[in-house]
Amino acid sequence: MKRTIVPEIKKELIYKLAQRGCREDDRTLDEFRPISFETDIIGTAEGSARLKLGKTDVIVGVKLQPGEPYPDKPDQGVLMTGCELKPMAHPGFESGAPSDDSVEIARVVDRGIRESGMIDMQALCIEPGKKVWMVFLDIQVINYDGNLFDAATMAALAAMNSTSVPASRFGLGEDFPLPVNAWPVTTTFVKLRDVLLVDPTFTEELASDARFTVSIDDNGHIRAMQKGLKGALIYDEVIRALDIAQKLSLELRTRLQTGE
Amino acid sequence: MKRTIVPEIKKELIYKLAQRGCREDDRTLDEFRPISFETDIIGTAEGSARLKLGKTDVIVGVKLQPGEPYPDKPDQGVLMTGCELKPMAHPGFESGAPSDDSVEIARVVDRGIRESGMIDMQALCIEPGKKVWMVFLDIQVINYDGNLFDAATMAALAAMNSTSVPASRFGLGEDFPLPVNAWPVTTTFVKLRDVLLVDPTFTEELASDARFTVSIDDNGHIRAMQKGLKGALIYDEVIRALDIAQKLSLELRTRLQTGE
Amino acid sequence: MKRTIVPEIKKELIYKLAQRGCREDDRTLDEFRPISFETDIIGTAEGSARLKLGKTDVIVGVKLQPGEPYPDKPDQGVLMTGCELKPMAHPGFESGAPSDDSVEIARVVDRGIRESGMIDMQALCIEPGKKVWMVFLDIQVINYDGNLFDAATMAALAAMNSTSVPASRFGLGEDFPLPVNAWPVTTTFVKLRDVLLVDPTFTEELASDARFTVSIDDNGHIRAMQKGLKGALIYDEVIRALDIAQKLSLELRTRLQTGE
Amino acid sequence: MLDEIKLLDKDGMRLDGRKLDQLRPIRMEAGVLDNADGSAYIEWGGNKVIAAVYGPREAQPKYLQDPSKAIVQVSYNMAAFSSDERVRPGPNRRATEISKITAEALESVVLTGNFPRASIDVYIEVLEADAGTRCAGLTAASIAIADAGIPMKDLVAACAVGKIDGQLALDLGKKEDNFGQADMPLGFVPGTGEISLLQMDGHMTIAEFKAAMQMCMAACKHIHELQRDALRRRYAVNYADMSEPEAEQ
Amino acid sequence: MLDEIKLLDKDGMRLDGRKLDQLRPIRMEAGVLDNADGSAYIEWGGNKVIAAVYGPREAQPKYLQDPSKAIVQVSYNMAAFSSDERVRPGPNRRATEISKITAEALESVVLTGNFPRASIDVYIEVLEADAGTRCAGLTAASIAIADAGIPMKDLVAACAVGKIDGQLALDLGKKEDNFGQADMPLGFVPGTGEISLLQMDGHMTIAEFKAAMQMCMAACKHIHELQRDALRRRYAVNYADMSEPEAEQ
Amino acid sequence: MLDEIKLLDKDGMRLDGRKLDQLRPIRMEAGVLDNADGSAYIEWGGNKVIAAVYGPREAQPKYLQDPSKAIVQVSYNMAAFSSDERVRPGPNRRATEISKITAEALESVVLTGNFPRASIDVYIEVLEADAGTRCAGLTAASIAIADAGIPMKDLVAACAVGKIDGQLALDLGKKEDNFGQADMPLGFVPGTGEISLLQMDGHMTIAEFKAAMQMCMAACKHIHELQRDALRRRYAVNYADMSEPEAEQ
Repeated sequence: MKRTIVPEIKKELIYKLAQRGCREDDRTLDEFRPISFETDIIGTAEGSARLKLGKTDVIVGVKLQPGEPYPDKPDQGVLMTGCELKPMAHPGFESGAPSDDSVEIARVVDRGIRESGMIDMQALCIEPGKKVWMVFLDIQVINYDGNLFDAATMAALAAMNSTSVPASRFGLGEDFPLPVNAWPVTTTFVKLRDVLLVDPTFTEELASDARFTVSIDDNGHIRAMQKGLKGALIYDEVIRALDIAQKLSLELRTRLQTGE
Repeated sequence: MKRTIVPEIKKELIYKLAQRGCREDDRTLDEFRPISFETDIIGTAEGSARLKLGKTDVIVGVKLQPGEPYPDKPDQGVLMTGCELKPMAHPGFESGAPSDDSVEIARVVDRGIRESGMIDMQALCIEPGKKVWMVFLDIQVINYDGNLFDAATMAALAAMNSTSVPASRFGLGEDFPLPVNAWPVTTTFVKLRDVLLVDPTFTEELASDARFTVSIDDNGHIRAMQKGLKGALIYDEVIRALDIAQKLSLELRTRLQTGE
Repeated sequence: MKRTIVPEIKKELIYKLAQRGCREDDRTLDEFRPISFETDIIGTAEGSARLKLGKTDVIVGVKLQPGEPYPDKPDQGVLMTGCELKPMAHPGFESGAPSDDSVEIARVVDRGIRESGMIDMQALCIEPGKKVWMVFLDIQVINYDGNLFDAATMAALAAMNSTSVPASRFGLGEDFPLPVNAWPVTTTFVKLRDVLLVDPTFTEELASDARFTVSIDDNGHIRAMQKGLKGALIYDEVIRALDIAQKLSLELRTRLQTGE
Repeated sequence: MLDEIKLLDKDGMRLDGRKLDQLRPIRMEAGVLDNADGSAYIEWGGNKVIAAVYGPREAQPKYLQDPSKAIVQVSYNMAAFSSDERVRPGPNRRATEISKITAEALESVVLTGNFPRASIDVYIEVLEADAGTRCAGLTAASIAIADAGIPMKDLVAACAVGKIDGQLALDLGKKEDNFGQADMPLGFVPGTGEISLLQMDGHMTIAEFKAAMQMCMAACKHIHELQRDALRRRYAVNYADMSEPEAEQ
Repeated sequence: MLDEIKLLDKDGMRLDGRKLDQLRPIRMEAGVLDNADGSAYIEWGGNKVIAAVYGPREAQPKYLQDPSKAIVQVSYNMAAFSSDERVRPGPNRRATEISKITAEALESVVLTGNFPRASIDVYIEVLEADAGTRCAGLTAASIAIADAGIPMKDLVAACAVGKIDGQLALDLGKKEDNFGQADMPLGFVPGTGEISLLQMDGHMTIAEFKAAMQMCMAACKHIHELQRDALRRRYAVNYADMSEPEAEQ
Repeated sequence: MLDEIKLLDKDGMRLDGRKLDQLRPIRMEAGVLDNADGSAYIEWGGNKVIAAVYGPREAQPKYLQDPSKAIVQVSYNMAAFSSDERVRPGPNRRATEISKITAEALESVVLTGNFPRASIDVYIEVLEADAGTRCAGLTAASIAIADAGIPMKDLVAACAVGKIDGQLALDLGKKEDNFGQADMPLGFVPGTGEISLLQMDGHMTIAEFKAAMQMCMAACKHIHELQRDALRRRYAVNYADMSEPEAEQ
């Protein structure tokens, strides 16, 4: 996105607050913003969800169609994850080809889903080596206020869980629910000097030195990680973050599964 | 195209003339510029025409080759219309990907032809669902002095009417003329404040508020319409334009059909 | 590449030297810079070479895979030559789509190989009209100091000659060496006013008016030529260049074939 | 266009039970996005469309700037999942044309002279498509511009009229669009009587055209009411938000 | 290149009845477009090529400007319908190379030093292709630059010579090009004896090359005459245009 | 990821005979290119990677300039012939992500504040790929930046640790990467204890993660030694180059 300048004084303020365990929106350092979501909102999609994380607002749609498997995985469905950060969502987003930010988000969301075995990809094989279900997961950000990694992942989970494989439309038997085996939830931290915050807002992201995202599965195990931004982390910070993420992921997963 | 500035005084002059029913080139408001055209000018094309409308100079070539039909129209040929506004034709045209102007022209010409049933698309079916004739209609503007909608449509009609389907080259029987059923002629108006002009020159286009194109078929019925530019029309103006277009289209069609 | 300015005084110096038969690096006008090369340097390629011509440093890799022949040459393999002038190799090279310089180099190298019958293309036919070997020759310039035409051609020859057709990997019988029939060596000249130099450095290229490349085969015959740059040659200069190229090509070919 | 599918039953009712001059259900909401200067969401039959407006802001790159007025730039896009067949991301010719005519339609009502060198950037995202997205998009964009506080002569209201089984019919659905004999999207400005968008394809006599226009202009007046309602609700809500705390003091 | 097809009959005549050193019919016309600063049209055997020139005008974008002279930019393009197989619009590697060498050939004759920071933009559109389009394009472009009134040392004339059935032959046709043993396009400046474009592929001995060059330079001199005729006719017509009204006064 | 292929033998040795905590052979060389301001070449198992650095130089285009510090731009690219399947030239999503995280990892050690408005441009070319190219690329880029004389807090050393047949294993090879249960590339700065790159995919418990980090940080310390050796050799060679002529005087 376009370079956005945060005045030093603002950064200093956010840091000073964080040092005292506080944030501009009165959250604690380990607290997510309010989450709300709806599924089955797009009639033309096989699965869909709109999820709000504070003011960050994301729509995910899932489309399926038969296609060819990868040669090295002849008996598995194919997952394709796309993310578009359109200028609608933020004045800093630009038109045109996907930015490297959007590529990173799509790939991190994709890895979280893929590596956790969330979807039973073998159940999406139609005819080994010839025909499998292609799952197109498209992330559309309509309002951006930070932490797209977690918002997009949660929206993707909700959408996948609401997805029906449109077998009958393609003369391939009866429709069936997309086989969801696991719920890999990500938790994203930013680091401001020596302080870690979860679920950063846009302003907190701009004030931060480093970003760290971890995907935790139903068993509390790590499924994917991604460090970002121009600063570094130290080992103890990563361990602390994993600890917090383990706790928060339990809560987030329950909210997604129960829809509350 | 690049922003071209017309001095206000020039606009005022054109408007003042038009108010009195006059134009810079001594035409009446409802009069087309001289039209001349030649067909079969490109040996490598299955059909072709070069048409001059005043100083606007357009070449249209038609190529045919077998291809796959659209799934929802398994027994019909496919028409693909392209338009390139190359820098050769006007200093305001730029190199690179087709501009939105050229896209609009291609699509309006295409709609006029398609919606009028000009070409018997079912006669271009070779094997239902598998193989049909693909008709590539390419519009090449070599000199631009306004009113490409009408010039390109007329050139396209002339080229289509001269087209021979190259069946023998593809081992598909004998060549036959492209089955032309109808002659949908467009008439384009521009509006300067409260005055309507047909067949605008480039300068008249720049001085105008709105543009209106209507495609009229052999029965005097409407087949396609397109309003353009940043101004608006009122209902009475549209009705008046349709009236004029009905008359002019008769004349234009005859000239195209008789080649005079 | 980006416009690079050579001060007039530098050009003058190079020309004055050349007039006296001298060059900045103490070569004669008809002398190549030191050449060294290694083959089989890339394990993932079917053939490869790295060649240094003075400070110009080029890597060529050859990949083969089965594919469809061209319709007009149903019983011949297909050669595809690519060249990338990446910013790694010179501060004047830019990122993005291949420049017209890199296109010209790829096409001249390709023509030299293709037109000399260097590769027995019919021996690369697997099943006439259906399946042939596609030969991808990719030229990667890692340091640029002039005369890429000759450096890339020599690296390509060395790489081709070290190439093994990976038939067994595709279940098409045993691997066999790429059938190399001929060694078309190019010699490139630049012209500074009235003087011709072979194997120009980058600075000599910038100081020159015209460039001339000729590909000479094992019999001393011409297989391809390319004049470049904004100046012109006269007939006598071309004849003189051909004469020199005939002699030099013998020497270059021997060095490539013997690896010394 | 094929006529073989019956689009009207013997009582002249349409596939979805509508009468010929009846609109599909429409729901509009203004001010649905936080970052955009103005925004609107519309559900119209099976269409779901969101519009966002940024501006007036400095037009970028500079060569786009018009020293005498603002430019209006529209980007109409179908989301990948908005259609039965997945839509490949990126521009295509249809979207390019719709963006162009929508920008022109909006430019005819926005008081662009107030903002020299500026750009008013409109983003229309079709989340779900069911025939008539360009009208839904223009209608929503109009609300979004008003929501951004950008002065306009009036709102543009848009609606299509078409021909099915030989009869004029308002606001065609997807099947009606595919199998009907004509479709004519109209952008209408009730306050001034101006036509700011007009396209047609298919077949209409002049008499049919006149009748179609009357039917469609009447519908646009109704849609215009819905647009104003959406803006009133938006305004009322804000007003309530602001006033309640005061009441507590 | 295959030799199986006989390209010469027993009397040494070519498929189209030409002798070995005979050109195809050529027709040139200067000043064929209204907007361009200069233009030319050429029919050469089955080739139909149009060339337009704009400039000298300010080079854009600015980083292209050379403070000491004008740059020449050429865009060579084959129209979609110019070939038996439809040509996909957009640049390709062949067109990129031809544009580059054509620009270089023209730059060697244009007095670019007269126009610092300017660009001379040449557009070559191949309407119908039948072997030899780059020579036809360069020949036409040369006329178009002269038609634009841009000072040149001399016109570049271009022609190819090739080898068919082992014999040198001037100005190859499409079949001769496909099945011959060599093709060598030459851009020649008769006034200065300069070679401004030279390419070759195939097989030639040095002796053959020398003979080929003689044959081709002679042909270029003839083409140069045709170019000058075209410009003379253009000038004469204008003169007539201008003088007639005067005569009427 | 499939577990069916045995990646460890009964003695716990790996396919290529390595122990679980053993690196593949690594060879590094600094200063391998003439034009680049700094460069490095690395062979690491079957990986062959070259890195070049230009800069600090003025960032272009200007809107990229940061008035307070230099930006680091990385272009990671796989050569067409670097893989069993030919790699199509041009950017792809994987390369885009690797370029981004590599730039971020380098920016954490480069003293960018010294060079406002500048760009440090890093080009990483994978000539042959065999799992672990991003670590090899980051390691080489680090040397190349030092070779360019650009001040850094310390070199970044990078290495991956993974899980095969349920066991943690250092520096996965291609088969291990394809059939293992996790892969975790780490960019580590031994001098400060900082983690400048960290990714993971697969499956690890927290306990495994801790052990993996210890194993990988230790390996990075070793790699860091190799980097310093490469720079020392480069420096020594230059020193010899410079001193010999002097000795002759």
